[in-house]
Amino acid sequence: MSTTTDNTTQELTAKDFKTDGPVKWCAGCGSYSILSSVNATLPKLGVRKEDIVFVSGIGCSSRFPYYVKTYGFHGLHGRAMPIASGVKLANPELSVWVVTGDGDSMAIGGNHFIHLLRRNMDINILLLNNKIYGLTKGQYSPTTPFGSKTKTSPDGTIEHPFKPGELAMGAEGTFYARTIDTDPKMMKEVFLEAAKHKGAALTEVLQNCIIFNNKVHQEITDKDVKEDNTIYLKHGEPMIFGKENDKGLVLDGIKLKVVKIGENGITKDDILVHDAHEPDDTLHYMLARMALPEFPLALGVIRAHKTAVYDHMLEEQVELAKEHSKVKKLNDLLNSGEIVKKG
Amino acid sequence: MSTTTDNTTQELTAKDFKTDGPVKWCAGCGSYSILSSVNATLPKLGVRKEDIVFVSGIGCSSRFPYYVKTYGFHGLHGRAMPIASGVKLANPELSVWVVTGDGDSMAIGGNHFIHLLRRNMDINILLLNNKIYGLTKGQYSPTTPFGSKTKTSPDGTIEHPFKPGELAMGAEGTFYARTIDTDPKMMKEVFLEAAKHKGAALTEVLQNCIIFNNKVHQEITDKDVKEDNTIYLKHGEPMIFGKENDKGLVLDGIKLKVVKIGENGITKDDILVHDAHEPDDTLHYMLARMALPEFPLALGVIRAHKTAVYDHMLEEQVELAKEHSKVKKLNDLLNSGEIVKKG
Amino acid sequence: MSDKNKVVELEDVIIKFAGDSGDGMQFTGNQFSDTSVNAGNDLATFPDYPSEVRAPQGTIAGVSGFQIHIGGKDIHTSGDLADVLVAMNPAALRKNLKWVREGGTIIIDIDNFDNKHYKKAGYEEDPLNDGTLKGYKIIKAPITTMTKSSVKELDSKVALKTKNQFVSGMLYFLFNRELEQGKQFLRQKFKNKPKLVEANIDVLEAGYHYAETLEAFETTYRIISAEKTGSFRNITGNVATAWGLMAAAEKSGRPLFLGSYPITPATEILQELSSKKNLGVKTFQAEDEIAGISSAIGASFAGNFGVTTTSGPGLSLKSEAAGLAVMTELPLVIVDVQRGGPATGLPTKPEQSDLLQALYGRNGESPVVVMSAATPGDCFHAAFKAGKIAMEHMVPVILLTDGYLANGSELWNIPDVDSMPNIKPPIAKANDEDYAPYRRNPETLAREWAIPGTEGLRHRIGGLEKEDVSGEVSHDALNHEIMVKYREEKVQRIANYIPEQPIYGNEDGGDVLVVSWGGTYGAVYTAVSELRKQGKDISLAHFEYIKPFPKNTREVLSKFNKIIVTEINNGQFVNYLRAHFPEFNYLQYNKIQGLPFMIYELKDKFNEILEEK
Amino acid sequence: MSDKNKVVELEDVIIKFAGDSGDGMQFTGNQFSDTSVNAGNDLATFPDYPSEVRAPQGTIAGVSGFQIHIGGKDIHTSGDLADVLVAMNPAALRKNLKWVREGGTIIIDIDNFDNKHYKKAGYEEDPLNDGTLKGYKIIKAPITTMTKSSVKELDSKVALKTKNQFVSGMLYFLFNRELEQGKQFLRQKFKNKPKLVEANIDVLEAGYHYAETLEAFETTYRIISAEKTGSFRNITGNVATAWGLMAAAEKSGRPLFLGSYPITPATEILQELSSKKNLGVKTFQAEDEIAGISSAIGASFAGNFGVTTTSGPGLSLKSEAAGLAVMTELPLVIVDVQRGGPATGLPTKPEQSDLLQALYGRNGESPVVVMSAATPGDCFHAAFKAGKIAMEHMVPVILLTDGYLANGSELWNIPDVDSMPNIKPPIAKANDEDYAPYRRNPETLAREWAIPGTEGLRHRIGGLEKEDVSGEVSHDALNHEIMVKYREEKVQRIANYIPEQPIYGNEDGGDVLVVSWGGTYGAVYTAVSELRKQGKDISLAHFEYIKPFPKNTREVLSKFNKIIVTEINNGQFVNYLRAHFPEFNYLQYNKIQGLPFMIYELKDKFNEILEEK
Ligand SMILES: Cc1ncc(C[n+]2csc(CCOP(=O)(O)OP(=O)(O)O)c2C)c(N)n1
Ligand SMILES: Cc1ncc(C[n+]2csc(CCOP(=O)(O)OP(=O)(O)O)c2C)c(N)n1
Ligand code: SF4
Ligand code: SF4
Ligand SMILES: [Mg+2]
Ligand SMILES: [Mg+2]
Repeated sequence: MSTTTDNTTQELTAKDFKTDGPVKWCAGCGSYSILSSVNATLPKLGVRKEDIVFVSGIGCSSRFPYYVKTYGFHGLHGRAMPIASGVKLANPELSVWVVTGDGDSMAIGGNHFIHLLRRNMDINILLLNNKIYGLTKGQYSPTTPFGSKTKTSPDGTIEHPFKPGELAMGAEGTFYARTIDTDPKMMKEVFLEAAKHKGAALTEVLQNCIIFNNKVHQEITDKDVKEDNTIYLKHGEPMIFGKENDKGLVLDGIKLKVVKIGENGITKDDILVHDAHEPDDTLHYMLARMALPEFPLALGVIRAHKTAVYDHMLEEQVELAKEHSKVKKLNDLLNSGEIVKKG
Repeated sequence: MSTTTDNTTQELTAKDFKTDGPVKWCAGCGSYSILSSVNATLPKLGVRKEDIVFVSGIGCSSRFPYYVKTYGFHGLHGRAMPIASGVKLANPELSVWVVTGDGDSMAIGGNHFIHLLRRNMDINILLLNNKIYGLTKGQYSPTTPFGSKTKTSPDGTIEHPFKPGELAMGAEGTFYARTIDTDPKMMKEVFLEAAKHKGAALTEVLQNCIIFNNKVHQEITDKDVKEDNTIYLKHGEPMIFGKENDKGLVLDGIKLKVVKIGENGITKDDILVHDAHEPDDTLHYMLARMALPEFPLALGVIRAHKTAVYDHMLEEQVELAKEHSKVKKLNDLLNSGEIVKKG
Repeated sequence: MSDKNKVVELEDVIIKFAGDSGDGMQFTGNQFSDTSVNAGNDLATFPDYPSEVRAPQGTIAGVSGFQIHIGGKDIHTSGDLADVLVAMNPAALRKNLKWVREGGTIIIDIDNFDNKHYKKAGYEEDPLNDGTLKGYKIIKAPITTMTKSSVKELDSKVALKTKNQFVSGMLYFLFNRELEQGKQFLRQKFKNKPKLVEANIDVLEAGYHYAETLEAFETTYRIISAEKTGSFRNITGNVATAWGLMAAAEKSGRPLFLGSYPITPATEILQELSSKKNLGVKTFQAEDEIAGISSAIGASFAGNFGVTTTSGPGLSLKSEAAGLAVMTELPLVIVDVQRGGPATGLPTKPEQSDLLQALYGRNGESPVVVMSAATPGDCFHAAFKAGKIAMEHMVPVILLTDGYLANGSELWNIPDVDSMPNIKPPIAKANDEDYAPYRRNPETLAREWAIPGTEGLRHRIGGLEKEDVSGEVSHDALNHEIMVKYREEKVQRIANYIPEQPIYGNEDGGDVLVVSWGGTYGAVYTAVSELRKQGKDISLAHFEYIKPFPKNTREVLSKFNKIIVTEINNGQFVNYLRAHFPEFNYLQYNKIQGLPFMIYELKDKFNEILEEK
Repeated sequence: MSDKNKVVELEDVIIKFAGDSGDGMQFTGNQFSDTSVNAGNDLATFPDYPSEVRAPQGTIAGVSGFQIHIGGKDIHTSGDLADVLVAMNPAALRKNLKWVREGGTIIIDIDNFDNKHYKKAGYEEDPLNDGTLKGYKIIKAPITTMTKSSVKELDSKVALKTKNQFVSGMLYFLFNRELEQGKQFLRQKFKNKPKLVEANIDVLEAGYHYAETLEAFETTYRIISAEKTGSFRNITGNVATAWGLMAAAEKSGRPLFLGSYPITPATEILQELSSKKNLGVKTFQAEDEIAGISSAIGASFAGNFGVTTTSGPGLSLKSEAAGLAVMTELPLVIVDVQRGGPATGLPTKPEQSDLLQALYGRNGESPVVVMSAATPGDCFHAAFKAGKIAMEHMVPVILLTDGYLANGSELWNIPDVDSMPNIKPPIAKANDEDYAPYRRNPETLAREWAIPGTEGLRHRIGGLEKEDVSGEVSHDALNHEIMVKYREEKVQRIANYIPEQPIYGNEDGGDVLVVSWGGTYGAVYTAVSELRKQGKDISLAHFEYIKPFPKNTREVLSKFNKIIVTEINNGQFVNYLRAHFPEFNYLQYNKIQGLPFMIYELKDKFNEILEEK
């Protein structure tokens, strides 16, 4: 993200980003807690509040910009990413955030999604994944679990769902994190990491749609199973999880395996240590694809790889061209090359 | 692909699929040899010639349907895949082929591309990857190597290119093969494998555009380096390559490594054996991403995983619904539920 | 039923249910509709809900409404002003009061009329005491309290969800309905939840008995039943559209394929058809609108009846591919359920503002057939006709409905599919040696449909200009001109196959001709017919076919002194008429408020014109 | 220069170079153009190449052509019929013969005139001997042989690539050009390839000397130079468009951002601007057209001058997002370089058939400004004006050019950017406490441009209907009507800021008024002016502004007895005129052949109308 700092902004708080009007999500919608976590993160960016822009598409999740007191653009269904790209390229000093849904980003907006990631523009994407079309009242989305009965799949879906992290890596994505609406602490940590990443940062937030897809994430949010069913990955730390903190991930050939520390001679030192910065994304790809029941679901920053950023490179090319060219104004161009003067 | 067989078709030859009119690619274009390899493959499908449909978008590569004597549809730029999906779902007995370019499939058509793959419709996609927009005369495409100077990137591109195989796997693709226009034998083998695969079969054909991107593939086509720079993967065979057939691939942790047989005690048995059918795609993903100079480029069928096919499932749902419903005609529906008769 | 009460017979009545999104007003509305149908009434309904899935409770934005117009005579709209308003909270009252007729009855849940709720609704004063409600008959029922006390055994959240049945009970009494029918509806809806059925029935009965003992209800009403004969059902426009498309499939022998992407207010067509696999319907929920139409074109190429459904923004996205269907001359029906624009606009509000886009929104000279549906039930017939034209003339057809038709319902005379006309697409014959992809039927100019899988007809089509007859790609200059004219002429010739434009009223002409099209029919027809009953010289030409025009259009227009074109937009059809029949003078009446016409507005306007000299 | 020859002075001459795609005819055409500019001629050119990148050698489909019209007087088109045709093979001859004037000179490469080539070209007989060429002056030059023998040292493939220079040499002699200029051109083009320069110069000289010794060329010509004064350059429409956009950026102080996806014939604008980073231009080659326009809208929101460029199919795809620009009231220029439609159509051929799409191709009531450019050089001014309107009125503008303008070139009087008008966008001021996103300038109705990064102006915009002034999302009925009318009225008021519609000819009116728009200007103007010279009562109103109309449009139309509207389409502008000025009677002349008008066709038609009583 943009690093513009401004001393006068150091005292910003979440309140500075709260809008006055009513928030129009259903009571109990998972989006509320995501909103507060975002509002709590923004003051920590060290960015002037007028330098922040939220862009969205259409969907319940895409109403987000109305509830964050920054510059905001509620775009068209699926088109948040190219709109945001235009904003960022026009003014790379801005901190640009996209908020999108699973339908907005991966159904109609799928193409823009993969292209933004591969271009590695310095934009933060918050993908609120409720695995359903919320705003249009309950049709299946590209992330709806196989076989689900929804309003448009009365006999069960016959589509293999996308996994956002897997797709992101297939599209050369440099940053991928996953978190969940029920864990504000983790959300704040992850959002801040995403904001700090230079390049396209995709954060998938598992979000509950209480009306049309209630409890789709319950296997990982229910208190009693949560700790056994998820692993919060942190760069540099061993991949340990579980209620008793006694389970870990190891490699078995090129497959991951869950082991129990203390059993079969396994010690803490045998457990894989998470390296989010590794350029080769093979392990990140494996981690992002882990699924219940065999594996815990990976949360936290799974990949954060630094590489060339589109908007930085464009600025450099422009600067270089300006520096090296004798053509400084349009008049110079118009009067260069094959010209004839008469009269 | 559809398995309709018809005894009367057993004597089909490539000639049956040759159109009469002129083929309008530039002299020396890599597409010619791809066309003849396709025409040589079609008679081997065991499918009636009128049951084959070629669908394309727009681009040099997308002129393909004009040159194959089957049913054909030259669609819109980027839209071959949804058109083909409609054809296949309307009549799953047809053998449906999509021919597309790197721009057609991954620029404007990127969204349809990833969705067709994840849905796993039984369609064969031939992606002619010349890493450039040919028809519009030489702008960079999503697969153009980073830094390339083209008509729209006079200062070099600043985009990280897609790798079609990597993207396909990120999109839950079940079949991915790569081959090259200079190797008709391999093309024919690979096209036949693709045709046999039940589900979406993506075959990337590296194709030379002699006019706008000549020699972009030369590192792997030049006679003297070809064998050292590529590896032809075959299911069940060890991953050995090189002029002397003495190099191989092994795993080093979760990274691939090139080794020399006979050196450091390495024997043939140490070399990885290719398993294209393995459901877990981690190794396929790694193989698809191998790049020069460290690794040879992987050719052949890299992944061929059997799983539920969209069009089969749809047919099943329809059959089941027909069987179990008492509503057999529209009149039954119109007169079911809350009806009042008057008069 | 208590017989101490007076029972008054009514010609028709308009009831509006309004409450929070969670108050179940849509449910109650549907229950009352069903019961009314069974009671033999004619009816029309219209739901009106917020564009947020659930807007904040107690606020104006969160009010969900359902209007129902029931009667004995022909009912053509869901009605202008309500005779009875049910307002579950102050916001519901505040939002709807202007739509209640003077002297109307307003039933409120008095439990929610307190300062907290007033504030949320934006009332500064107590509306019950500040004169706001002067001239209305107010019935203050403690709906929440009574509901809770009738189902004490339930937890209070669940209990509150049955409040709507208290309202139902009251209305069943007020309109002398059989309570058993309401119970039956509940048994049906909560088939597998006997506990819910029981609780709801308890509350329904409680409401009924409360009303029975209430003094305010000393008069009750009976709505006379309709005189129509035949089989009837209550149907919404979207369901009728879905079924009409299925009818076209069945009568043509071509399986129905729908490629679509959900969008308000068109989504229900996709939903309805996705549950009709038993009748061989295939639906494909595509990744976007472009894939939706493209898959439908592919399916048509492969011999299915290809259809795509959408609303305005989706029609924009389909523009390019619609042009491909024009060029490839394949059958295709595009249903556009119009909503307020531009851009995302007013997603849940009806409007007629996609007409020009339907006519012209494609690159190049790109003619398509444009039609419209008049009422919810007419959507069935319009969709059938669209399919018939598309398949028999090998042409894309855009069918315009709108959010008002789509979600509204009416009592619909069930047609007999067997006696509907057959559809005979020009399917090319196997091994026809003379087959050429762009050979045309000399009458219709339709090319033949040569379906993959057919022996001896292998050919290639696409979006590049085609050579006449052979269908080869052609850049020839004169050929292009010929083909452009063929495509236009093919559409124009469809005028030979559709009925002449009817005039309701003075067929031989007269003073004022009202011109309308699409979903305004009910209101415009009612307004004109009421004025005619008053002896006014006014007639109506309601256009179902927009491109091509019915053959006698010029003649129809020429017969009247004044022409007034009424539309829910800024004047699109009127400009289209001006371009094609510039010799006439057109007046126009437009409303661009995301709302249907009120009958009284139209009558006022028409009277004004009738009086002008 | 041999002085035994007679030198004749010519007012103007039309030369057409035609050969295989690989024969370098575009190169030779450009070389001759450049030299002509330097020689002080006025000129206009038009290339005409196949839609395949390289169609099969020797076939009609593979012929690539380049027409150049050079003269002393004002040259307005690339000309009707050629005075000189260079035909490198029989296909080039066959395709172009009908475009050569009677008595014209045809230079052929006799080496390619054999049976093999005849067959490929589709000639059944030898055209040199069957009378086909009667009435023309044929020069049979052994171009291939002579070329090969002049560069014996080269391998024959490379040698053949220099054939075009043999042609150039011949023409340099025929038109008394200085050979040095041709050499200079070669040195420039092959800057880093001295060997190529040398070989090409050898062949150029060989051609020149061959012509010198050729008896057929006993007469040579000198084209008189133009009388214009100022600085001039040869410019194509696409380059002029790119530069005009840059001018708008420079004069507004807003950096230019182009979001675009390549498409014929618009791609060169993107290509040109992608090399202008030195002037601060940012280009973004998007993944598709939708991303192109969306990024431009985003860039405009962020304070850049956002532009997107495309052709017809791409404009279709941009429809939905264009509506978003209407709703968000941001500046945006959409350049549509029109080509033959519908669908993929005739991708390399010009047509004017996107007009109705530009006007109406969006959902809802969605008004935009629509303008057109008249000549290649005028593209600069039109693009500048489009940018000025977009930024000063906060509105999307669609600028229509076409393939003929885009690829054609003309001698262009270089403007002085410093003396062009400034552009003053209504940029909102930091910390303006009264700022409201939809507060409007009372004169223009433009809202203010509040640019992210500005202190005190944080706000949110989007595609849902907006409340007047505040810009909050609003579903209010009356507000919607107000906003729909504001958006339309804002566009209409632009008529106060553009010039009145000029009449070329009888400003006070007369018999016939020709009406045209866009890229037909050159031909229509020339035809009208030639008829006027003959004393005919005919005038021209060529429309640059289409929506809104110039204020005096009705008045202009009312002054003439007859109005004839000429267009390269099936009658789009004429129907638009009928809808808005239905009181007039319009004749129309349309050509839909993917070709520009010929001056003689127009004159024939106009004469017909002049004679009708
Ligand atoms: C062009 C277009 N097509 C379709 C729609 C209808 N639509 C609005 S939101 C949506 C899906 C929303 O799903 P998602 O992105 O997952 O968001 P959620 O509501 O679940 O947060 C759809 C189909 C639209 N507004 N515009
Ligand atoms: C809607 C639309 N946008 C743009 C184009 C222009 N266009 C045609 S083909 C093409 C790119 C072709 O590239 P690729 O798919 O790689 O095919 P190739 O010619 O290289 O085989 C483009 C941009 C078009 N025809 N239609
Ligand atoms: S419908 Fe679902 S996602 Fe949308 S606001 Fe309600 S709970 Fe949230
Ligand atoms: S431009 Fe390139 S890809 Fe296209 S036909 Fe020519 S060589 Fe082949
Ligand atoms: Mg969702
Ligand atoms: Mg390509």
